Amino acid sequence: MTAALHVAGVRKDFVVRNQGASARFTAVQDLDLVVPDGQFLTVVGPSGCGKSTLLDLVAGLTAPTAGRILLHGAPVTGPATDRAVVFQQYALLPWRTARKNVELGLESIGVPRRQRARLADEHLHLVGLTGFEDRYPHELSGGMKQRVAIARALAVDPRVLLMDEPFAALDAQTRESLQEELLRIWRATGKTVVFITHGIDEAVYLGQRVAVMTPRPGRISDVIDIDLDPVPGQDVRSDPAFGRLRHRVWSALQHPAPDREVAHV
Amino acid sequence: MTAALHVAGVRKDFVVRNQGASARFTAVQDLDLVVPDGQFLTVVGPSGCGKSTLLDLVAGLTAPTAGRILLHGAPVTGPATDRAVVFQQYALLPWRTARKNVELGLESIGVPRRQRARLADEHLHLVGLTGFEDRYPHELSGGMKQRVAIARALAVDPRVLLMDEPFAALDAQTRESLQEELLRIWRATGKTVVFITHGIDEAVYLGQRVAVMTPRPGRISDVIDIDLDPVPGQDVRSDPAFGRLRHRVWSALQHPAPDREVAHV
Amino acid sequence: MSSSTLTRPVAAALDVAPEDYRRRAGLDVAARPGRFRLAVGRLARGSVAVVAFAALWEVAPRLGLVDRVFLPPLSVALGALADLVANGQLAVHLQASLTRALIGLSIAISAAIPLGAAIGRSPAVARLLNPVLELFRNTAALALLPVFVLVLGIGETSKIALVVYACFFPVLLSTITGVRTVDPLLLKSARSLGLHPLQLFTKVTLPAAVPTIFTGVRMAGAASILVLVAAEMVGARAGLGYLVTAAQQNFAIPDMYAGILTIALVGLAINAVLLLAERRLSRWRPSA
Amino acid sequence: MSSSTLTRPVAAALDVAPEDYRRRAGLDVAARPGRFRLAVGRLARGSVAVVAFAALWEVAPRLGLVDRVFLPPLSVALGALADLVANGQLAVHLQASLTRALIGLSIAISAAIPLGAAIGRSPAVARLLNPVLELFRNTAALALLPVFVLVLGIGETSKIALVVYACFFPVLLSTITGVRTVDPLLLKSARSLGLHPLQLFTKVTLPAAVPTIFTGVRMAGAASILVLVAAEMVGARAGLGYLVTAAQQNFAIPDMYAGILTIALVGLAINAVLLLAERRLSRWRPSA
Amino acid sequence: AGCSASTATADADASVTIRYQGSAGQVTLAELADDLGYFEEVTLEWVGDTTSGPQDIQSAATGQTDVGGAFNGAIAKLVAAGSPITSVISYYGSDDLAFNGYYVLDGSPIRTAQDLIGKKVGMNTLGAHHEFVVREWLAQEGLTPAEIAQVELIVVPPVSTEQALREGQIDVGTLGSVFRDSALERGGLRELFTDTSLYGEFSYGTLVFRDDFLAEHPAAAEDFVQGVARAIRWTQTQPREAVIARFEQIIEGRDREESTDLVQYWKSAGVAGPGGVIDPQEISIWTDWLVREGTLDEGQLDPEDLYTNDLNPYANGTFDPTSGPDGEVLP
Ligand SMILES: Nc1ncnc2c1ncn2[C@@H]1O[C@H](COP(=O)(O)OP(=O)(O)OP(=O)(O)O)[C@@H](O)[C@H]1O
Ligand SMILES: Nc1ncnc2c1ncn2[C@@H]1O[C@H](COP(=O)(O)OP(=O)(O)OP(=O)(O)O)[C@@H](O)[C@H]1O
Ligand SMILES: [Mg+2]
Ligand SMILES: [Mg+2]
Repeated sequence: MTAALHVAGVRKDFVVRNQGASARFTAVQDLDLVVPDGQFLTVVGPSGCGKSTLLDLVAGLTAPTAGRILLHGAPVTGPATDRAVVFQQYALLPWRTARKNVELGLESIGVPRRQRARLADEHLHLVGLTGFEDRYPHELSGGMKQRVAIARALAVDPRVLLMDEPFAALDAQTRESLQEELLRIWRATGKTVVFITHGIDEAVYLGQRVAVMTPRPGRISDVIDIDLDPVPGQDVRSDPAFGRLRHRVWSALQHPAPDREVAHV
Repeated sequence: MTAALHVAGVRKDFVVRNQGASARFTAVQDLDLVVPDGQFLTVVGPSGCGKSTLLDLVAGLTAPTAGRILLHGAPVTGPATDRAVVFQQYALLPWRTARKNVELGLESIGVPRRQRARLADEHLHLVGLTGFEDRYPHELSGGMKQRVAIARALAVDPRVLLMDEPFAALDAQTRESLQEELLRIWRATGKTVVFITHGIDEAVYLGQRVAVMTPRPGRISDVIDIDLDPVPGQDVRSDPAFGRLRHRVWSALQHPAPDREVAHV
Repeated sequence: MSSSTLTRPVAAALDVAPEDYRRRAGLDVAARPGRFRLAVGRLARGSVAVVAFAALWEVAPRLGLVDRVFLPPLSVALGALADLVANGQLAVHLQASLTRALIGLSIAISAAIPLGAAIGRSPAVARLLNPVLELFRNTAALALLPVFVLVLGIGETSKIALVVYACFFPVLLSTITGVRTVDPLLLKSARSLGLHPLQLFTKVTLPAAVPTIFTGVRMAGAASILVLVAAEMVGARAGLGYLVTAAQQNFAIPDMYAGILTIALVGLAINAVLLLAERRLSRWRPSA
Repeated sequence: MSSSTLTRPVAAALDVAPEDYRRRAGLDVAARPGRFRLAVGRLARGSVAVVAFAALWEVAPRLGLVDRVFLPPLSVALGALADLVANGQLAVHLQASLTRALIGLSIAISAAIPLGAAIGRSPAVARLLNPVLELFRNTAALALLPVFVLVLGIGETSKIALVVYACFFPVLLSTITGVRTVDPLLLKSARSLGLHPLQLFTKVTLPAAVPTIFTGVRMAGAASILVLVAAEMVGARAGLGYLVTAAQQNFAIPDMYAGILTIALVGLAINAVLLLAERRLSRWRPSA
Repeated sequence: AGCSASTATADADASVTIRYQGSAGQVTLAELADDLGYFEEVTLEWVGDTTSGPQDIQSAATGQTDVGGAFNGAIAKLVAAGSPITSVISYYGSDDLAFNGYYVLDGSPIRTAQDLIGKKVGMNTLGAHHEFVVREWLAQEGLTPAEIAQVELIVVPPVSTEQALREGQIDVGTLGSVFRDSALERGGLRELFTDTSLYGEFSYGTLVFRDDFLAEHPAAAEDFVQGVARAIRWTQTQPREAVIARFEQIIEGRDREESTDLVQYWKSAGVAGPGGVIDPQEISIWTDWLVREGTLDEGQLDPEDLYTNDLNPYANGTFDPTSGPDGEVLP
């Protein structure tokens, strides 16, 4: 079977102007990654290592400088609704209701109005927001906004769901409840998910596999299989097996320089 | 020895206007808490349970409706520099440099200009920001901003340091490095610390004791002693002992309703 | 508890919840009940200053504090206003001015928004046009009144052109700001959903810029009346500016004040209408 | 790797880094090197439109597209300007106008900021004063010109009063907004550090409001010139508005254009000075 | 070719529309002529009210209107600036009934022209009648140009002149018509001089046409001038009450939302001689003056080129100069 996502030898350079001259800055290099269809992959790595760059490339929002990205065997040439992205900051249009926000992607592919509304309501139901269809984003809590963003992404029926630290801005309780929700939806829909996070706990808790990225230039240094099967309502995170896997990821992340904070002003 | 902080039977009501009439809303009730001098106490609890309300009361920013709050035996009557607060959102004055921000509290107690600058630089050094004294907040990373806020709080030489989710807005890596930093500073200065957090991991990692708060109305439901001694550079969080303590706190938190997210629109 | 000398609690003041908390607490903030009663009460309190001002205007001339001939009591001015309303003159002037203001404002808006969007989106266009726009923007509209009259004549064209000129820049600048400050993340996410450039503009950029643009439109509304008053002093046959000037020249001082009062009311009305429109278009925003 | 038909990479375009990324990357954004060369280049490109405009002005009258008498070529206007500069007249007019504008602006600022702060901080004061302020704010300044002249006479007082009137409201409104939008957390944290109310105002509220206030001050700067031009048409012996009017009435048309050019330049200069002041006061902000 | 789009238009029955600016609350001589039925080939079109003579002739010169009127000195300046216009008839001036006076407060130390040096004189417009009259008076009284330059001329709206004078904001106020009458009623003012005291009965202003209008519509221009001339003659031969009554009737009939208060103060058109015939001296005096003042070069303008009386029936032999508005012999 063809992999859902195939990233092969990808490099991405940015032009940065410095000392009057333009310089190339290599954000990611020699990036290889294969995600089988239906898998939940989490990507973890320090700030600035190129996680978002990778995601933008897969989303087709930017083009790689070298290498190739295949989605179900076909090359990525730009954004399309076979992939959908969920961003950390929700990125909902504040002047649209929840329903209208979910309809946005459907408008771009020309779904008729009636059907749009029906599809939107279905997906809002899927994320547990029935009854909130006519709320504006400012009338929703952070967690609810992120649910809308997830519904919006799912509504275009993408084969791959790309998520860039979607829960980082939420408080711990809300985050945990959304994590469970996401796993439920993933199981229900069978989508391929690429989930980027800073949090080791989150990566281990959610992922079937955890890809560890290291910076300068960014590449995937380890891929760790997670053989936990979290059961809702149980405190998996306090389980010793969880602690062991967590430690493996933690160790894989320990390569880079310790003084990152100051160096990254 | 007199406790550093003694909260006894405190209640705090707010007036909320609803259906045209004013109603009382009791945020915290029957709140009791004793923090011995020099202790690092963490307070954990779900969103809206009254953690910030408790902190504001101790800081003297609001007055309790009933009950008493004693600081080293003397009643709290308003804000004063025997306590200092660090907030989640840094709350730095963006038009002041790091040094000038640290000087703010010193200005209020009338420290002469020369001495202010010296004290500010000392405390910036303490939080590892030597060399960044003249930077404006927007020129600092989130972690550095929070360091400045900590330096500002320490500069007035408070006996009690109050921290309201100070690291919640930081990314995981930065958060962990600041946690270690805070423990170092706490050991170096011997201050009493009341540290509020959403995160069970953070509460267990930092606190000598973890106070668990439950909502409606908020009160301290459990106080759990933490007998770990985290060593910098070691992955304590993956330790099975950590997992056990984590689970105890997690269980203590399981009382309240599960559907909080939606209920809290 | 390692208790000690417990003292009496600090004053048990009740803190009033700010809106934010009420919203978090799920209380309905926008549609507050008892709204009508509140509004009446607020009106009464708010009127204090207005009534005081009116009383001063009425009494000062009567007491001889100011010259009655040149500053007649408010009641006299209101009487003149009533006469102007009754004999239909006011309607004529009002219509003339409002028509000019509206046409001018509409032209300015329909020209400034596309140009502003172009400048806001394209640094090249911005670089090309900025200097000349800066030059014009900083040229007081009234200084150009003689030029407009010379080049466009004394008829409607020059008056409307002056209104257009005065209204153009506030709308242009606010459009540029509005378009430039659209959250790039919104654009990025819309792009990731497959929206085409035109869709991006109509569905994301423009709606996002509307509140900012409206600030400019409201400023333009005020500017339109301001310059119109001056423009109507030259070669006009109707309009509120004409009314004030003609009354002044005919020594009909109460009529002049009636005209000024009308201008004030028109200003208030235009502002209120634009505010209302703004609110309609911004219902999605948290009430301030 | 479960490889498949690997195709050529998508066009290897290099995306240019936006400022934000350059800042994150630790690059010096403000003091970009090659700044001088860039500035010259930008000037050259920016001038295209200005030069085109100047050329049009020069050529159109010469080709008879417009009446030379009433719209003389730019060179003629510049010649008149040079004469006015040479014989010292321009300095007189400029000084008269600038003095009035500056005095008026200063009075307006010093009155509007405290009042705005009071309104912004106290809902009671706001409720009391809002209606009457709304009434005045929406009364076009120029409509009041006759009243100012009647009540305050034709001297400096009425002109400066008109400038004050026109400048007052932009500063007032921006101060109210500025004070109201101060981050409550900043106030809370300053309070927790033991600052007293007065310290809170001078050390937190006011500095936080400065950028917002400055927007209003810049609008006031533009308004001051605008109304001054009109005010100086009455009862003036000097001033740029007087220059333009007198030149027009005496059919010294080139002088009139010279006056208008000067007004444009003064507008540009005032705006530039205020922008500079704003930048000085806002050095702490990320460059936009 | 070269004819501007703003040129008067001829309508169906060959009558030419002449656009003009009026004056709020007043009846212009052209409007009177129209009302008296003196025009045969001319239809008047009111485009609005003028704010000053210079503005009025500027509008005529730029083709916004077809006819405009101003003080002769201003006309000379406009011609000097290069505008092709020609005066065709006098339309205002001063006599014992219609004049502008220059007033000081009773207690003022100002008595002679010399006393005006460094003082402020208020007037409604610069560059027009009032300014020239003051300057001419000062010159006639022997002040040097340098001294004259020290007299400050200030624009004051007529409605504010009395007040400005009484409050000491100006030292001399120019008052005419209703403003003069009402100010004098209140008392406390002393006349310094009047425009009549300069040249006696004298016409100060003329109506002008653009030269291209004269060339294209000679008949209409002639019809217009004869109508206005006869209207002037009519006011000169009718009792004041009759003129005022006619003015009231016109104002009420034309529906311009005006009051008739102002016409009650009408006393005379002030035009010297019958029918507004232009006296060469009424033009040359100002061209000479502009030369003296340095605005014009010697010989730059021939006063004779500035005006024509050829269209005026009281000058071109149509009527006897002493006859009435219809050419009839007056009793
Ligand atoms: N458009 C761009 N121009 C220049 N440099 C860029 C650009 N986008 C990203 N970079 C740089 O590439 C590197 C990777 O950035 P990226 O945003 O992918 O990191 P990340 O892993 O997502 O970080 P974070 O965890 O903070 O979101 C960084 O050094 C960043 O500064
Ligand atoms: N000023 C206030 N007026 C009205 N209600 C208030 C006010 N402050 C707090 N509350 C209410 O009191 C309760 C406790 O609020 P508090 O901010 O202390 O919670 P918290 O535990 O800090 O929550 P979080 O974790 O979200 O910061 C909430 O229900 C809140 O809505
Ligand atoms: Mg990222
Ligand atoms: Mg809180």
